[in-house]
Amino acid sequence: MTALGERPAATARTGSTALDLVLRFRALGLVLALAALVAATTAVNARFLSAQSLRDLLFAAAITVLLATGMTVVVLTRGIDLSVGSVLGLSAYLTGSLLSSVGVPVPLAILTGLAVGAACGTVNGAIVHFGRVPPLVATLGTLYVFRGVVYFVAGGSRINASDLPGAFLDFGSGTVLGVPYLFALAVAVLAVVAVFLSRYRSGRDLYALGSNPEAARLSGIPAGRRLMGAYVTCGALAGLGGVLYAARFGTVDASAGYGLELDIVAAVVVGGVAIFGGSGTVVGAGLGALLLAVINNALPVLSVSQFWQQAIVGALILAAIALDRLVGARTARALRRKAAADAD
Amino acid sequence: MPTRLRESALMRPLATWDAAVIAATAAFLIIAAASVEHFGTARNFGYIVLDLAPILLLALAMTLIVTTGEIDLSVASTVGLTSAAMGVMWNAGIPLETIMPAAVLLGAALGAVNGLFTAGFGLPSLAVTIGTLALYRGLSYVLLGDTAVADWPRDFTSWTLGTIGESPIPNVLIPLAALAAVFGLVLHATPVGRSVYAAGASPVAAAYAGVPVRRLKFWLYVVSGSMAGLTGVFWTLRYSSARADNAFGLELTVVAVVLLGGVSIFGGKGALPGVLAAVVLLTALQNALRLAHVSTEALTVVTGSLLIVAVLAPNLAASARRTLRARRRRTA
Amino acid sequence: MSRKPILTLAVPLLTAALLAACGGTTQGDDEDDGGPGTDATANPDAEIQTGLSFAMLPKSVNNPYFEASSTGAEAVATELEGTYEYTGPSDASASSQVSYIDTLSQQATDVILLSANDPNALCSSLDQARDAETVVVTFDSDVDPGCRDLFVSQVDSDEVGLALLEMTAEQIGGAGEVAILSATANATNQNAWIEVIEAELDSNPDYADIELVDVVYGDDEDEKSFSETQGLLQANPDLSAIISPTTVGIAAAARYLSGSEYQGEVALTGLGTPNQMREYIEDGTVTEFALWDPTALGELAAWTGAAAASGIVTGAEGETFTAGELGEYTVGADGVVTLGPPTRFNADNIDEFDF
Amino acid sequence: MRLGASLAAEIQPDPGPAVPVAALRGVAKRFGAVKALTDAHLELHGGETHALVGENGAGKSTLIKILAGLYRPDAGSIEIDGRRVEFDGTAAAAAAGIAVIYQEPALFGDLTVAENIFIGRQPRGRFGMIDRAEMNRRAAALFERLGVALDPDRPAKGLSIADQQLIEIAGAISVDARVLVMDEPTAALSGVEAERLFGVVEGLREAGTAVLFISHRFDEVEALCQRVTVMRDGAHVSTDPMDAVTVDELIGRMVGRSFEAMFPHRSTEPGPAVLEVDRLRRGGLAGEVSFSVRAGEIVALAGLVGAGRSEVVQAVFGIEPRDSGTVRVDGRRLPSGRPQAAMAAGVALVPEDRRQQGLLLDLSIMRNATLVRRKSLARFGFLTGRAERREAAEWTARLRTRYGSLHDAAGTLSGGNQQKVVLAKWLSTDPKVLIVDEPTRGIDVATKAEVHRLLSDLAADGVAVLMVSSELLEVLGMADRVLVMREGSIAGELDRDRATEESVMRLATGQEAPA
Repeated sequence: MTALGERPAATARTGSTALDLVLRFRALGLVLALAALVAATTAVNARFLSAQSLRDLLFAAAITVLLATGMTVVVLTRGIDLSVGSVLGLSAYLTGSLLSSVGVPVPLAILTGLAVGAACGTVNGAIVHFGRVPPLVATLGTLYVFRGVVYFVAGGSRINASDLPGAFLDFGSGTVLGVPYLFALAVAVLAVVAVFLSRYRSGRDLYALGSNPEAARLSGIPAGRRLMGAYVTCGALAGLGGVLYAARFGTVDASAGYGLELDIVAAVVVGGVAIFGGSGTVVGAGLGALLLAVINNALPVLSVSQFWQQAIVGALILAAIALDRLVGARTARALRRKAAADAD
Repeated sequence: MPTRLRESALMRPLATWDAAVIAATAAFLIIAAASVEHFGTARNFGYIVLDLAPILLLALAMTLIVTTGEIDLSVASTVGLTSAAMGVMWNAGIPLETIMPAAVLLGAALGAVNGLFTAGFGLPSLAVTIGTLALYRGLSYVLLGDTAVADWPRDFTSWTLGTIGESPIPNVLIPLAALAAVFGLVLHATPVGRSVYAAGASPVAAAYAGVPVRRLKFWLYVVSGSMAGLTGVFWTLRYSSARADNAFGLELTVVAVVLLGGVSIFGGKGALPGVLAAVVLLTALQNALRLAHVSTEALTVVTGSLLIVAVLAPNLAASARRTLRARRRRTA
Repeated sequence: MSRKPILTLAVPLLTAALLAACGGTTQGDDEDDGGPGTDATANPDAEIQTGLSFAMLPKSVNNPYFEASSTGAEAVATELEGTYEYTGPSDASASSQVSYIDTLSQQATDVILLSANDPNALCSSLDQARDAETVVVTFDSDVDPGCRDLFVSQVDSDEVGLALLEMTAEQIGGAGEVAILSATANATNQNAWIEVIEAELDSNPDYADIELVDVVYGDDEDEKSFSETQGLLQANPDLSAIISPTTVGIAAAARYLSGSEYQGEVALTGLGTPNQMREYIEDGTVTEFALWDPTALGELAAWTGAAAASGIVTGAEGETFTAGELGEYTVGADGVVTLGPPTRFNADNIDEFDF
Repeated sequence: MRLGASLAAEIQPDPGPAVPVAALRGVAKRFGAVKALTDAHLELHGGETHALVGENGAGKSTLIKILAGLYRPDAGSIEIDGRRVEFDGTAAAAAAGIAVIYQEPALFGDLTVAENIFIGRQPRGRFGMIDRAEMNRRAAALFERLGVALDPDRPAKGLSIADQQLIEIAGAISVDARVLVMDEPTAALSGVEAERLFGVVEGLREAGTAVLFISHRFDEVEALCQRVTVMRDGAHVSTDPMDAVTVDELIGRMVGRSFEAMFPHRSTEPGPAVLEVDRLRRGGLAGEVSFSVRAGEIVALAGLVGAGRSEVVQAVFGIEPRDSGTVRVDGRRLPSGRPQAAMAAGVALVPEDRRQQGLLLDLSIMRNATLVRRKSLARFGFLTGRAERREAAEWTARLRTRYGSLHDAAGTLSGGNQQKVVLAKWLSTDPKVLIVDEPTRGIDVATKAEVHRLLSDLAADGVAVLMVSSELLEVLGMADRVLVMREGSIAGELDRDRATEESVMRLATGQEAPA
């Protein structure tokens, strides 16, 4: 019989910090990329860093940050929601027409947008959970269906800024301490979701579901409720995004948010959220969204042909997932080595 | 063993789904021909064939890829990029006879990039091909900007649109049918096809049976890229217009028909005839709705709903069967 | 094993490529057989037929501009006791328009009123439609003159270009840097107008102090136009005016300016609809802009189509016809019928318009 | 057999209260054509450790999953404190005080160690937020109680199996479960780790917990348990106080037939070495391995779970590349990481996990049976289906596989018939070297005997057979030579005469002398 305690008591403290480092490095890398891009652009044209320009940037980022937050919640559970662009369009149009025809107050408009989005999210969640349809297929289908509904409702009409109440447009263009309301709202939502995901049981359940669905079942996590919750959240935030869209642009037609899903998925992937669930943070996704917005705004300033923009986004997605895999493999190896060393 | 037999029939919902799609397509064609004015004409047949050609070309390779459990969302962007590249080459004075094979090879190269990232580096194909979807479309804008190259030789463009002699059979139907036959044979009657199903049903078990799963997937992406390149050639000549936004958004339609045709998004299940029927069904449905003056909105909703129903219906049927069986056992 | 398919694919392709390199079809081999279809002869005394079937095919449905044109065309169709259909794709792509043209020509529509997404991609389908006795009248955005009967131009390119420049010069006092926010880079109309502006800037001494510093493209997408405006102002700090000859672009630019420190500093003019621009005229972001009346454009297109279907015009230069209350029009070179000079909108008159 | 006696604290069998804490009565469960349980009974009393023994496939795991609320029984009842209950999910079972530690730890790699323990029950502080500090403190306290040092704040990704198991155990302890079910918890643990675990289990039992302990190691069962239930073929066989039965009696009841009937006698002279493995190393394998297998010989690779047996055969077959070393078949070197080359050289591998590695469950029996011969059955490159049908029918018949139609999905077959399809698939390639990894795991006794006879016959025909098995009885009954692996290396070789349960276990666990 070997003596108790022969197995070294050394714990994997270092393993933990190593992974923390990687995660932090991930966010840090995004921040660095952002800083480098801003610095380079500013060097070419100093006005890029002017208050006006920064405000423009935040305006542009607000909606992507908001939608990326919702998308993260779904992607964490190994899902995806391709219908966000259509949901945004539907919510923007319905909110806009409610405002222009009935003239409801702004908070009620926001609630309407949230409700429309949540309803769409419920449909997605139900198809995914009860119908057992893979999220990709389900939301690809609802991408068409919801857009069709917008076409149906909107037809060829357009809501113009002049139809909307001034208070609503002020909300869309106003700032507080130089920060647009819209961006402040998006960041507030992001913060709430971030706290929810990291500090609440049901938030951790989402990570668990994405990390190991089978184990989640064994440990009694209510997968159905959580999945529904994730899709409803994502839908509701897309709906809220629709309200912001209407407020910011003033004009809403049936094509609002067309093709937006690609940008959102890109932001989330670039932000380090694993496409197959279980890992990533909304802060990362938010930074990813911000980075894409900065790229969009920097290209014209740098006099780079706008035609490059989409190619750059594509290259970024590829780079982000390849980098994650590389870092992941290295960390896994480090952890294994560590474990092996412990075992000796 | 009668119970066994019954169960075995029940265990193959996809085979029946396959048949259902084919039957639905046939029924739809008959009903539409009888009730929609101008639908059953030879001329409309030609239009339908031309409309379905790009979807079909892309769906052939996509069927194989989805059957292995992967996906290629970049196909439409690959069409756009090859089309844009054709425009650039044409403007550079390169003969069309060189441009056409070069476009297919370019498609193959673009597919190889997908294959490298997915099969080679083991990255999730969904994320990779969303990336190349943006990248390839972006590059086609870089190549051609918003301009169009339109002065394609009439000989070629009119052949693409023409029919065989005086018959109503479109010229393109022959190569389409030949390619469909080749893909059908490869998938259903060759060792490669067996490997495709095995790799999709269980990549691990397939590897244990000596199937070179990663190599297979890599080459399937190359094939998918080549088909997209070929589609780029067709698209350019059919519309006699090389533009960066050619075939924009077509990947969703292609994925939709493949799934509607009964191929499982998880791989390992599906058959080409079902996909072919789905291509015909979707194109003919759109055509008939247009002829019947049904609004565009309805088309969008129909496409989306079909896609969901295609996957939902077998699932619901399966769970209904389960409930039924459980009830039968309880009463027994 | 899976190496084989690629070989079977690549070998013939490479062979074909090598063979072709020795000589093949290159750009310029094809002689253009264009030119308007003016083989028929016109009968200027014929009556305009009634009971014709009209179909309007816009760049995309769900676009208020075309809805307005459709209202005009529909009124004409009703007046002529004909049938009318407004149909088209929801995305503004040439390939989806092709399917709609095919459908319309099968249905033996008498007159197609088309605003094209691509000057060439629609040609073969239009040819087939015209073979089936369908009259093709393009409006707003033309195709190759060889593939349609007539084109109803909203305005004369020169007049638009000149009007835009004139408004700009008035607003900036005849001197300063200007930039153009256009639609897409290959948009036929916009490019023609920009050409006129450039030529005029070079030749007209009145504009000697005005410098065109940049042309950017917002792709007729709201958001893109918005951020392009933003980029323009950042890249050109001394900018005095922006000209946006597109309704989407000018609205987006106005929205950007109205919420920025540049409001009132940088002049904005261009082509826009009164309903979209009313707000910005009121808050002083925009002083004056111009546009034609899209409803009248739709009306004229329908009258032109009816006249062509009745054999009154064929598209030859100099032919004349009466377009109802709009009055008499003459067919110009290349089968173009022009609506008239653009209307200018400012604080004084904007409330008289609703489109 | 008294190997682990020293582990046992003074055991004072407790008669237990009259009403069991938990009981299963007449429970039956079937999956498609497979009857996993036919008539299972079990009574668990507080303050008692109850052993559940039976061969692989006897239905123990299914029974546990029913107790855990994961499966619903088709017939029979579950009772808690004498009251009949129905669990509509794992949460309901957990609420009834049942905690289960599964054979294969199912952790969330992306979450921290502490979260894995407390998932769904994380301690909460202000605003209902998770109090991470408190959670980590509690986890640390649990680990202290278990006598292990694990960082609660590190991600679970990358932990060894033993550490993962400890997390599961910590999770079960943390809820103060009334019933603790442990499905082979020691399979992957070292002697020290196991001993520590037993201390914990003893402590829990003394505190009044009912423990259900499943193990293949009779030393542990004898040392730890007061009562033992034997299951065979999905049904209850017997329940006795531990001291009322001998290990030999238990084995007899488990197997249900004599040793000789299970393991056919065979005497052939082995031929020349066919498979030669020299200094093989690969990732995931701590040591270096060399051995050879001769024609007509059955060599068993024994050892604890995690000793690296499957890793070795995977590297031999080429599923995973090897880092160094050579593999020769008939003297010719096999390239690294190329199963196709191994197959061409006449090597066949019947893998460990039938459902994941051996079969394409959704595809037909025919496709499965002919998959590896897809190229040789093709004519002019095409497969019409006729040759495949003929071949599949022939080989499944030879192995007496029972199925409805060749077109049925392989997943509808019972475990034994599934294994026969896997065997048919590989035997149809006429292999020179047959590697079988856990060839009889999870199949019924009758089929087991058939498989054993088949392997003997193949060896008699001159096939070199390399068998990985965790069932000591199988190893001892079948092998001409036993190679015992420990921690990635071969700890020793025993020929048929010297191989006993004791000698194998001693090599496998690295103990110097019997206690």
